[in-house]
Amino acid sequence: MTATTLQEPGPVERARWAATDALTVAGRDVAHWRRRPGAVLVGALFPVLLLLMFAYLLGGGMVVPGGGDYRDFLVPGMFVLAMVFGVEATMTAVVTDTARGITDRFRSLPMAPSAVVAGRCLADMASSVLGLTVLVAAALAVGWRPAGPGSALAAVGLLLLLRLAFLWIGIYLGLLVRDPSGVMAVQILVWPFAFLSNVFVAASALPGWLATLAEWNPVAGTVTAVRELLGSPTGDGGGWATEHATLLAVAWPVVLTVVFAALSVRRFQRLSA
Amino acid sequence: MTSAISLRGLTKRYGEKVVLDDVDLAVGHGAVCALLGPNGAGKTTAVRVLTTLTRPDGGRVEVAGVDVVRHPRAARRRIGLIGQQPAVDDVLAARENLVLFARLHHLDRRAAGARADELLEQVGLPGTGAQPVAEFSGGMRRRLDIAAGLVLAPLVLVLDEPTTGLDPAGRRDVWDAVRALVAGGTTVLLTTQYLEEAEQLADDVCVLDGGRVVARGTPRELTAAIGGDRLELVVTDPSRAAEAALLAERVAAAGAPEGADAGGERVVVPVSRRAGVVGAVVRALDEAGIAVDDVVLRPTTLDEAYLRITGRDRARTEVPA
Amino acid sequence: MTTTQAAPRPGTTAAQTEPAVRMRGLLKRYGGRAVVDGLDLEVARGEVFALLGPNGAGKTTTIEILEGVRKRDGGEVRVLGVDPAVGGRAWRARLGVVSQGEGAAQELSVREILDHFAGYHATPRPTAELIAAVGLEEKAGTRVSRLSGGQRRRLAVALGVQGRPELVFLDEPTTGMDPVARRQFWELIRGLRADGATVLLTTHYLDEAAELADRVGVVAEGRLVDVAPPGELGAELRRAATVRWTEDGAVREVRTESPAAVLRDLLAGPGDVPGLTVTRPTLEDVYLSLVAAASTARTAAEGDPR
Amino acid sequence: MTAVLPVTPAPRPAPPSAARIAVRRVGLELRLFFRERQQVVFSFAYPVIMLVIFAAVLGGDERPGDVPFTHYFLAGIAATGIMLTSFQAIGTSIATERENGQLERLQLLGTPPVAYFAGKAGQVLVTTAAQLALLLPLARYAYDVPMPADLQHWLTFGWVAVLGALAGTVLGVAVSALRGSAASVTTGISAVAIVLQFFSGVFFGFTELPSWMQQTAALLPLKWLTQGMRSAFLPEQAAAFEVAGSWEHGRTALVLAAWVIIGAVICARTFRWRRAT
Repeated sequence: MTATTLQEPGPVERARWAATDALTVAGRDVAHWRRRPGAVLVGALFPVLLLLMFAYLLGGGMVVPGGGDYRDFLVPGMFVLAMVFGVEATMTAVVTDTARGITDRFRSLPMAPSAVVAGRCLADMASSVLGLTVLVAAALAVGWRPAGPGSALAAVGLLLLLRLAFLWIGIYLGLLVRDPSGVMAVQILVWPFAFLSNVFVAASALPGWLATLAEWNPVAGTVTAVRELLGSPTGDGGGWATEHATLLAVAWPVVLTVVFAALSVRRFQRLSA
Repeated sequence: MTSAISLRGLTKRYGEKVVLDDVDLAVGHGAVCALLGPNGAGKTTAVRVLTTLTRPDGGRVEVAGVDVVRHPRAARRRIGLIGQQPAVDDVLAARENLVLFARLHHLDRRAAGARADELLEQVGLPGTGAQPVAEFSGGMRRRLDIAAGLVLAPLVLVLDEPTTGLDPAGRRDVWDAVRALVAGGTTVLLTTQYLEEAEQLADDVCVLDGGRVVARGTPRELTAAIGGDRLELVVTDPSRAAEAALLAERVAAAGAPEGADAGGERVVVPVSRRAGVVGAVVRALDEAGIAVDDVVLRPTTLDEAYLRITGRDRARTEVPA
Repeated sequence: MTTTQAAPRPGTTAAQTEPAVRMRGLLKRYGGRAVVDGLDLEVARGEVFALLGPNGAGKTTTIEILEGVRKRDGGEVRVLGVDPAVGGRAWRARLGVVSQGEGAAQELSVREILDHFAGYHATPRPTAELIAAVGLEEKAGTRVSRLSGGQRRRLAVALGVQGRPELVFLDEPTTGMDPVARRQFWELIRGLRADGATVLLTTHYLDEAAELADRVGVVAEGRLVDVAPPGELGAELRRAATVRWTEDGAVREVRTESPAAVLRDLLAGPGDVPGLTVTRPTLEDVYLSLVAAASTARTAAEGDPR
Repeated sequence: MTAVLPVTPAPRPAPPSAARIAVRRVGLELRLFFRERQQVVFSFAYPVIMLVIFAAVLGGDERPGDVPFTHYFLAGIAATGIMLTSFQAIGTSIATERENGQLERLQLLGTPPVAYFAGKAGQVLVTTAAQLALLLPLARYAYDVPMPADLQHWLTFGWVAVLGALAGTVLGVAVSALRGSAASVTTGISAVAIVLQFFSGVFFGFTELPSWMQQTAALLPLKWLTQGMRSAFLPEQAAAFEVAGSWEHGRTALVLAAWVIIGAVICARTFRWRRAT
């Protein structure tokens, strides 16, 4: 017998391999972008189109409670919405890999099991950063101006944290639905979800229980906090949720990530049933 | 000394349906075991359990002494899998796929590239490395998938119908690759519908039917259990086949001849003893003036044994009119 | 076997007596590369013809051109007397096809699918009969998504012969089938043949070709390199037989074109000759050398060092 | 074994007509549709959810001509629902069926494309009817939205819905020919649908849109479908607040019919049974 005594790697080496494997898996997505640039382009330009549409569509008629320009109010909301759209990109990738047997192939390899997910995270976060850059450029082009650079960086941090949460939601839903019509449903249902938040309209402008719902919408904290950090009008008249926007902007994504990561792990194990 | 692969009391249910029912199997280090059985007998499920893709409902499954349920990661480090459906990335080029999988086996960049080129050559895909897999035909995809499973010589290689859809040359390439791995100490479990493949490669054969092991042994043992040897001869003049069969039967004397085949000139006769039978038959035919093209004394083929074991040798249903 | 062609009866027209498939100089290119490169082939009515060849030799492309679902770049083709490029529904109704996928909705059961597609044919075979013929009785109520690979192939075969076709195209029909199902399939083909149908199949299993086919054609590098009844393919390659026996513990071997004479000499003595065999190259040996020769010829012609 | 039957078979009966196959296809399509629970729930629940949410968010608003928001919006959401069950559902399902080889089988059987499309159209009409039958009572009883006033308005509702569903179906067939995997075609189709909804005055009063959007939308079918729906649900005087100051029934019929024809031509030109190679 020649090579039967396999040494179990130590914790340091394991961590190193986990990182390398994740990079390798993410590199695969990057190679996809190179071969199919059209998909990347459409993904990045769709939020820009929406921004232009809403800026001109609602720009004139909307009054922001507490004063301020609607366009300045809208732009941070669109940043958040772009992060939410990421759920569908992640989902499509997961559905496709599972259908083609790639997921099973990865599962049978001696690579770090965390790397499949970590690689997905890296790739999707990278594409979101790219998309966000394009969107910011578009926002600057229509006349929006952020406040200081330090707080802008913090805003980006909060946005990416939210993207992470939606990434996990995407992984879970991708494992759940397994076909394109499921992706379509999620893609469309994002809209009512967004309208029930403060992305387009200030929560305080909504009637009674709806205002509460919009304030506590998982993205609402991020929207308000990003508006504050970027010096945009928040349009919100107070209330616990608004006052603790930054706390919510951190807490919601963390809770969502934990919940959906746990659900995904369970779902993943169910694949083995 | 433990076995390289050991299944004990393996049981798996999907809802009410029992797919694997108390399956025991042991494969020694460096051996090749072929898992045979009709479509839907549970072969793929057994493969999935062994490769940690599916959890069993009962029993113990060990690979190189590692429990696959309790230590799936450690088990995966010892297993290579080539599944039934090609699992390669369509968007990437063929070589990019292999480099990706080589990198995930922790080869460095240079070694991964070199290994990818070697593998493309080995599975008969040289010069196609830059082509996106989306443009590949079914057979080419299959070859690439096999290459992806051979990146590193694993301790235990599991192949689920590896040559399905491959042409005869491709089949030989795969057999050569498997033999080379076995020579290097790898243990192999393969499922196949192609019994010649089992005869070519396997030291041991295990037949599953309805989720149970219905027969096990070396190909030789299985065929011997079904009944002795066969004398096969091809006569030059097909019109004298029947006469030759009668003569051979009288000389070999172990039951009625199994008749002529589609071409009409091949005669198969069961024989009771090996010694001298070829000579005796040839002499008898020669005296009768019947010229012979081929004469082979061969054991019962695995095909014949298999059909008998799964009890379906008479499964010839009526033909739709 | 029925190799004798039925004489044309009075009143039959030329269209009815011409071969089921006839092609001359068939040409198909993908991106400048000729996949089918001047293929000539004729399949007689009532014949079972097996097309052999390596993966990527252009077999599937050829069959798809014959089925009228792919355009050709050159050559003359007639299928049942009609150019497949312009074949209409009535023509198509006379064909049966088993392609490489089953192409049925995953959410339907085997019986539902067969019942549904029965409605596309004028005189379909009864569903129950089809299910029995391919051995799917136990799976009749099972949805396609829950069938194994081999069971899906059986469904594909059932769909292919549902319309009582005159000419059946089978592209690797038994891939993934277990040996029992394969034999069952062979019976089905023999039944079709007995009904007078013409069968053109591709396969990688040479025992299958030998078992079923009246003639086999070997395609390599987009051309037909040989065509003959399975027993006569590569006649000159087969002529030499090998006589083997054991003498003083060593294996002796003689290659000869007249094994009978060698045998007579060997058996002249009183004792037994241990380990005596006479073998000729198998169909697979012949096939492999034909294909290798074709690819060598091609590379030599192109001056490619590989 | 000998061939006892004649090599030359008796003349065959003609294959079943396109119409008979179309009827079979409708049955099959419906059975498949209702077998996918996810899709059923989504198709029927989506317009309802949208109505509930938008009524809640913007319920207090009024649209041009003092029309309460829910009244105005019901027309829009009915139009969106029709687009969902026709354009989006058809585009997605054909791309998927092509990808997994179901269309290849139909081609090999010599299925007339018309029969296949008719099957899709039949399924769309039935599911659209079911969807509206769920939406309208909800709007009527939960939100007090008035239903079409008389038989004539119901007839208007009927022909607008049928024409819209047909246009959606043929355009769905047309876009399914786009290159790419089924998943990416799906993503593209719903992105188009979303933009279309905003341009066409589904969510906002059409006259409130910037004029370039109005002009773009006037070329597209959803705007006319939505406007036609408004003409069925809203009182006569609301017509004064349309762009043209009237319901423009003639033009609505013309544009929708034109799209049916344009879509049919595109289908005839681009429809493929197989994936491009």
